Amino acid sequence: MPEENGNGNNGKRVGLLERVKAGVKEDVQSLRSDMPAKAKEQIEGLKDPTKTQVYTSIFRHKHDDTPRNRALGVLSNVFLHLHPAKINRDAVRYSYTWGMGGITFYLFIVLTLTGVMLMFYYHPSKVQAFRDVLYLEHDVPFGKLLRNMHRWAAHLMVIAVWLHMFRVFLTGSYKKPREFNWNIGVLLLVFTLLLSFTGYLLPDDQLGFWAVTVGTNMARATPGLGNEGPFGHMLGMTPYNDVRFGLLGGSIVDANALLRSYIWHCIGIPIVASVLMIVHFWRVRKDGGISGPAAVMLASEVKEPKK
Amino acid sequence: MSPVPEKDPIVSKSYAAHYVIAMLILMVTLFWALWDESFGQRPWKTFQHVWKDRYSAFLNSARSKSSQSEKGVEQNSQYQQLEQAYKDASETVRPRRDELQKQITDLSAKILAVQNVFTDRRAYVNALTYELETENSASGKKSKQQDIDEYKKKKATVEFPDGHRQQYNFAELEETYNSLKDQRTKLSAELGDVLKPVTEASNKMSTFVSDHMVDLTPTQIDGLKKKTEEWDPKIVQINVAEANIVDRCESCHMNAREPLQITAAVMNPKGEKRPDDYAHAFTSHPEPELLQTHDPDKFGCSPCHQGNGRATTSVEKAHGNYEHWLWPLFPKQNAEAGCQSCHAADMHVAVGDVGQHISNGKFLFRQRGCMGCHRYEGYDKEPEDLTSIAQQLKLFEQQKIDNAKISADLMKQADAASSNDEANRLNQQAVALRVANSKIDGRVQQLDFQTHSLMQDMKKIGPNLKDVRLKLNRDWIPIWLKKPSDFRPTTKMPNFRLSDHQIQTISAYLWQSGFTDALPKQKPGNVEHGKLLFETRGCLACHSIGEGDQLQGGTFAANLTRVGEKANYDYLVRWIHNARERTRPYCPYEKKDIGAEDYAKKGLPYQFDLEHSQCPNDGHELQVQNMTVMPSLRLTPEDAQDIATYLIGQKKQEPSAYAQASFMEDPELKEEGKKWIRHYGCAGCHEISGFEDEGRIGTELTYEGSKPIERLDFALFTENSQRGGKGSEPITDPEDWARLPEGPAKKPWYDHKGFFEHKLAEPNVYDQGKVKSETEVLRMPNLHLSKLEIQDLTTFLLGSQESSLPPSYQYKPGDARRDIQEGWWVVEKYNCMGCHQLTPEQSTILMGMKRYQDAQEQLPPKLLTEGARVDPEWLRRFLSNPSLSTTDTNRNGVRPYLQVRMPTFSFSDNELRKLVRFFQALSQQPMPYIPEQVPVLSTKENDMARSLFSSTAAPCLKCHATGDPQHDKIATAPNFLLARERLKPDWAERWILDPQAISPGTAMPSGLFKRENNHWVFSGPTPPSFQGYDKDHSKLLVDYIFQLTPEEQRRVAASMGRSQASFQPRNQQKQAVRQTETASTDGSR
Amino acid sequence: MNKKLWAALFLLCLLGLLAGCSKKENTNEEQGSSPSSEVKPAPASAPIDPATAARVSGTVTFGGTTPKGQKIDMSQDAACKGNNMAETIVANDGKLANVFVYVKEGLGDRTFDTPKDSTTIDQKGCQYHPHVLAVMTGQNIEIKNDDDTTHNIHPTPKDNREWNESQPPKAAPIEKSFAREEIMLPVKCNQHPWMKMYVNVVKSPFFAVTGADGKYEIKGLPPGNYTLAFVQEKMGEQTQKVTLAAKDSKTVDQGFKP
Amino acid sequence: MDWRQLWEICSAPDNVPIVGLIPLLIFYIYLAWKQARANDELIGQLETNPAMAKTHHRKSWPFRPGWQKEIHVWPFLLRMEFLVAMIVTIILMVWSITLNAPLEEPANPNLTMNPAKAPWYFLGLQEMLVYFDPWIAGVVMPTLIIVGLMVIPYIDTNPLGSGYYTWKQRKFSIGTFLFGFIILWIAMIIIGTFIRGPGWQWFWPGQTWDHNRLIYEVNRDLPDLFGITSNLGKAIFGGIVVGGFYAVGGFIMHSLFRRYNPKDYKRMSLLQYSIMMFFVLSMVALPAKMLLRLAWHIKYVWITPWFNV
Repeated sequence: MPEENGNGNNGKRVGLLERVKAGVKEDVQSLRSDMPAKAKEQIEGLKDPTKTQVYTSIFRHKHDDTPRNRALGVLSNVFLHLHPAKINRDAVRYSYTWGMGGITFYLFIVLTLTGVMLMFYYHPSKVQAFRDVLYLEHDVPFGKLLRNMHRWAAHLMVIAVWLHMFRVFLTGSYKKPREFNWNIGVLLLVFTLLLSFTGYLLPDDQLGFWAVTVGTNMARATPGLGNEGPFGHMLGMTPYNDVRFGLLGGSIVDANALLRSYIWHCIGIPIVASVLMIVHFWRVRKDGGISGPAAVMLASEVKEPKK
Repeated sequence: MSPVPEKDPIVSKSYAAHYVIAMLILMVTLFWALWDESFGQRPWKTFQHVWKDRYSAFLNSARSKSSQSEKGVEQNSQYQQLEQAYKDASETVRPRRDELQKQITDLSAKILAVQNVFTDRRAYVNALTYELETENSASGKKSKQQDIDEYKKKKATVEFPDGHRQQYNFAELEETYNSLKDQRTKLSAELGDVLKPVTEASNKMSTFVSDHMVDLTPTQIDGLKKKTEEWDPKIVQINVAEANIVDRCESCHMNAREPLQITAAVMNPKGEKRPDDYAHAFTSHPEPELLQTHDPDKFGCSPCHQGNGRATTSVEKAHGNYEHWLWPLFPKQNAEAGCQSCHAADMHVAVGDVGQHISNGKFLFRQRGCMGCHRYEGYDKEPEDLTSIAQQLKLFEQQKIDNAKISADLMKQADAASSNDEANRLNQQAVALRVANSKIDGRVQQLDFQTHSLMQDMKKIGPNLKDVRLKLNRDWIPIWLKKPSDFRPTTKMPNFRLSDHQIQTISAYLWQSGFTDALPKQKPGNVEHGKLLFETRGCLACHSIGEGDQLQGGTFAANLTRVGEKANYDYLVRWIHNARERTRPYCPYEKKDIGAEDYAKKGLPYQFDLEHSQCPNDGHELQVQNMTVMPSLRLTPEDAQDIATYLIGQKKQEPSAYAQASFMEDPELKEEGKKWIRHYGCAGCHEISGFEDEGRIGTELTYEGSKPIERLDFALFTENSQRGGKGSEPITDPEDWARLPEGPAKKPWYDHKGFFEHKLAEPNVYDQGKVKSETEVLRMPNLHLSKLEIQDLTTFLLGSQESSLPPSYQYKPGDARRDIQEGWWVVEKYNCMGCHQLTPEQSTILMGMKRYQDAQEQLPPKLLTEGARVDPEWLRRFLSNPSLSTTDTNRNGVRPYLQVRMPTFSFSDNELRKLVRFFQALSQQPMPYIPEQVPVLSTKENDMARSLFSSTAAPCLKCHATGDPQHDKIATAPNFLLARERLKPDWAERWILDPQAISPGTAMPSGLFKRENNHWVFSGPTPPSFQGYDKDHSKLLVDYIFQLTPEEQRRVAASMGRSQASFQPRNQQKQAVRQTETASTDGSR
Repeated sequence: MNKKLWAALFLLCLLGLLAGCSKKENTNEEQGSSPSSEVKPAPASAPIDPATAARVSGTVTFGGTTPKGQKIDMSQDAACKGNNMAETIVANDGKLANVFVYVKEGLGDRTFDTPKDSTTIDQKGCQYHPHVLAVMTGQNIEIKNDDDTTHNIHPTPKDNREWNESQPPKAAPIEKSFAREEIMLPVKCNQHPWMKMYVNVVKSPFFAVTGADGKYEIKGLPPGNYTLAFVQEKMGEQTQKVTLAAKDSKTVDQGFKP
Repeated sequence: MDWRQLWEICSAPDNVPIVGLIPLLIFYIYLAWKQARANDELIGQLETNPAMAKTHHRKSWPFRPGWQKEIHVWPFLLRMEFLVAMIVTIILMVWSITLNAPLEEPANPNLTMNPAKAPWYFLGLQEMLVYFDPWIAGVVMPTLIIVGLMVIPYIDTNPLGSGYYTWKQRKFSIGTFLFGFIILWIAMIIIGTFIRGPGWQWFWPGQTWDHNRLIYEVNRDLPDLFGITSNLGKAIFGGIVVGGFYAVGGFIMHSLFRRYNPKDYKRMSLLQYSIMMFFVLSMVALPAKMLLRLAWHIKYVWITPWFNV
């Protein structure tokens, strides 16, 4: 066809107009014949969405209930990747694990989310802080719920951490090879308490103020570093240069303390705790998953190390 | 162990049921959270729904009532006239109006047609012009300009609404457009003019309706109804950023600002007997006038009422009635406490009914001597001011010495300077310093002046106890101290619950430290005359006499029923004659009482008074008066003796019947007494030897209301008061029980109100159950307050808070209102209201007395418009000497015919100024006052005025005093000769036109003049000379009165057949005028 | 929230348990309370039937010696001529004049129309005529000045509005009325201190003032129990109870003692 | 019995977690105890029956050959985790809707709260302030607790009981831990919350917290009881007593530990053994000091110019 449209041997010169006309006709023809076919194909394709490119780009494996897919479901998911594909059959027993580690982590996430939202409304200044809390309580939609959830989740988290530690001790899960992870856990416990403690001051009310005053007054007595502690005076400690001053940014709980408390609460400690948490989880995997429930050992089977 | 199952439970167990249940519960909690957020936390929504129903129902009934009364108004003939006028007017203008309206409609259509084309073309021209302006090359500009010109020349077709077309170029188009628009403007203006009479008539109708309707008109109510019915539940809030006020009170109190007066009863649902909580919440503000001056949009609600304005989650939260809110809603009975947060500087904050409690609380705080023990910002400032002045003086002295030294130095340097320039410069500096010293001298003099004033202003609530030996029956003192209210039930002296031993020691100290100077012996007087004087001179405006039902008189000062049992006659005479007369002056610098011996040492006469108030020893200002507010009534010594004789006879038992109290001479007891006097702070209210500089023993109360509740010591009743219920009332004494404003506690009373009320009802209540030593027990005495007084004081204390509002909210006016503010402190200090009515709602003690029921003209004058009435300079002179004379002082200067006497208060210059300014400001008079010039009357006018003044129809001289003693006996109004100096002419004219409007109930009748041909014409028969006089008769009369001379007055009186007016009164009058003049020069120290 | 809500939740559980039995009681209570809530209004006052109207009359006497009339010194104003005796107590042969008699109690809620005709106070010879006047609330009072001097009329009421108007000789009468009930409302003239009179304003038309013979008569009273009050300006009020049957005509005398 | 007071303390929003903690702890201790008993029973069986030990799956839970030894995380673990998350969410939401986080008056440095209490989880330490100087209670003790927890894996040389609940195989370590956790930590918190009222005074549950209560208490120092007055004497005497406590206590502990825990004793190095001894004795010292204080009102044992113990 293109040949015929050119300056053919016949010498018959086909006008430009003619050629354009023919071309357009052809285009219309193709629209008529191709589009229905393509539409049909498209609809056919939609019948099985798991085969679409979008789907397969997200989900890398099939979901037929095969052992392989079960494993892949965990392995190929960034969030579930914390877990191994398969675990000890009894490790799912709640009576053994108490689920406290998971609950702690879950509460940490809840706290992060509610905390971030609270940060939208809160200014860590002496003038604003208390008003902001009142504002949250009275004006912000769901503000009261938000604050309540943040506070109670924090308390719940402290309890969960304690119970987690309690369980880990009772099942002897700190024993070789998990000694180091136990230590990380102890640090996480400390940071959990510190997180909660630094948050206590933020509403800038009497409760927080005096709790923090009592709490930090103890720092005054740090041996050597507090002005009231043993040897403090000998080392030149005064209320204006001791460790309490460093913690509060002043000799009394005031604007600086509020700001410090805020920054530790929202940035400092969460970052450190998150890093430690990552290490903690990673070590759980590396140390061979959770310790149990393991088969009981008999005293007679213990191999005494050689001296 | 249970048997092992076939299938692996871990793998085979289904959690579907768990999931379903957990999911369901989770959903429920989520919905619960949602519900809580939108309803649980928003109870005001329910309020608004209920409000909508009830308020609509109320408006419906109000609507029918209103339309009924509107109908009533519309049946009024006046209204019908107006309506007729309206109809006539609209009828007259109708043809022209219709025509104009049609023309305007047509024109508008035409304008639209032109406008469409014109704006399109103008836009194109504008775009081209922009290109021209931004074109760089000259040639380009030229060609663009051509384009524009060409375009403008092109014709465009406009199709008018009537169908015809016309072509215009751009300029024509623009012109057509503008001229059409002009035309329309003109027509509209004309339409407005044409319609003017119609709109005016309709306005008149609606004004008439609203003027004659007591409540709202049906149209207004319809507006409210519509608003109510269309209401969507939403938060209603007042937000004042500058004061950090966010008040959402009106989200529930929906009717707070409604224009109708809405009570709980009308918002009650039908069939309910008692208004429920909703009904109470939906009342309108009970004092809408208050909201006019305190616009809620600026002030919010919480600055006055407190509570948590932001909170909307529950009634308790919103009202701030929960544990951790520091500013709970003021209780209803103490609502006026809120006034104090801005009006702390006011002594008197009453407007109509509002503010009586807080004002009375403030008054009581001073009057009952609370400030003797408790500092409170603004109260009893004089001692503090004196201290600060003394310090300033010291500084100035030092500065002067320094300046003199430096100046001498500089001059020395100048003498030795190397160049003339240098010498001149140094000399100038030296001179400048010397000038500075003279300025300091000026300041020092002012401060000395201030000191003089302050010493004069300084008062004590209780009597001077340095005079006990001269004044009192020795044996009476211990009986009195035991329980003052037993002797005198209405006394201000509180009960300190002293032990017998304490009483002995205290009275011993007082007795032994008292003056022993000799008093002049006084002759006995006439009891009958004394009684008459006591009852008529005005003593009863402050003092009372009689007990129980027989009690008459005021509560400001002591009840004198048993004064004969305690007082010494000679002292009493001196006291009545002039209470301010001191036995010995006191020198605060030396801290000693100065006696004749000190004066003798310097060879000075033993004379001390306000003019001779310098210490003979060191030249410091002396306290030369008794620190009492009791004034001098300018009585003759004989009159004073008569009154004293009458009073000394007032007793229930003989003074000698008191048990001998010889222990009071025991010097050992005296020493201990000193300790107890200091312990109980007696010197807060009394002058006592050796305690002149004693400080206050109580806590400062300026911010008592915002003291943390933990700091208020409920002692053993902390728990009880928190729990309330049976047995939580600690007060057991029935007398004190009866003082509690709301009776014995039932509900928890662990709050400021509860603390104050209990403390005031029984000041030692918090000692109950405690084991304490004599010096540890609570010292606050029982003031025998009534329920109402406790309520008022509690209100005052509750309001005494550190204000969280910005300073601009404090009521500290800089203008005339400040004079009013300051004046009240003085007015209430001296109990001016005992005799004078200052505001229409206030009544005086004397007004209520039987004696004056039938003789109201004998009452002291009302001062409702005093500032407008009198010349301020005259007022100052009058206040400093109300007799207006230096010799003839046993009388009233203005109203000699009154039995009751305007006393001499010996006001300091300071207080005189405050009072004068106060009266001027109270009547909205400008300060300073520049007297209006009264035109000099022509002889003819003078004759006319005289003939009117002396005609029998004009009864002026019947009542007004003339100076003729015969006539003045029956006179009931002041002498006209005083008018010129005393009155303001404009006021005088207003006065004679309608005195009842200025001083309701005055003896001066209204209706003396009537309005005729736009002039005030005398309403009686006028003398013939008035024929054809076309000015105000009232003005003529006032001018005449202001020019009246004693001679003229005598002449007139004589012509009226009072030839008795001899020469004597004439002389007296002359004298009086001269005296006034001398008084004025004396007064302006 | 918090504590209260916990308590509420707890109560809710309890309520759920008790729901069955409590329902019945509620309904009973509601039914029981409804009839008692209606309060019976006072019976509307029946119109007075002239046919049954009763009449009460009598004489007021003055016990003891008739005080000598005090002379008033009117020399102050030449225009004041005529009777210059004070009218505080006017008694003739023991008969007391100027006593105001009215029905103080017993008329219930009845309201009466204000009479259209006005009463008059005449100022003649610097005295008021009458000395004691009785009017109904709102009734017009016309005050005339027949003297050759200016008077001012100054009532000093307790419960009504005070006013004080001047009236030159032969001026047009002043018309006034009083809106509220007040007994022995004093009226005086400030220019002639002795001039004094009393106006009695009452809500009912059942009143009278004793004449010089001490007699009074009140007509048209519906049958009933009444309290008659006798008021004298100086000696105060005395009351007597009287029961009137239809068409009764009773005599009630009253004695005053100094 | 003051029920209102009791209710007030228990319902204070920040005390609610502790009120919740008590039943929770009891529940979990019961859970652990049940499993430990089952395991111990199994261990006893296996020890007496070596044949069974060879074949048994060695868990107290039932098992059948053929059952998977390892199971997939998805779905078996994840379904559990998700369920727990849901339940926690429910608890948290309900708690947050019904109970408001406390918010008291704005901070006011001039108004001391009475009692001024630290956050509840530090109340144990605050309670220690009664018995020890702040530098011990506030600094040394928390440090020792942290360090003590961290050294646990390194001094616990017992290889048994790893990964399962048991009592029999770890009597000493579990006993010590329970003592530390329950008695020294949780119980102290409970005392600090519920028992300590205004002025940090001891109020029995149901006793009214009276702000005015005054208690006469003379606290003596141990050296005073023995009439030692000189500072040097006090320092030396105190040092001897404290040192003696560690020496004598250590000896008693040693004799007991050696006797009843010979295997661990054998396994432990000197360092491990002495660290363990130090911590165990310090833990015992706490109640000992409390006893001295509460029963005999002894404030300090060891007084030096620099510090007091």
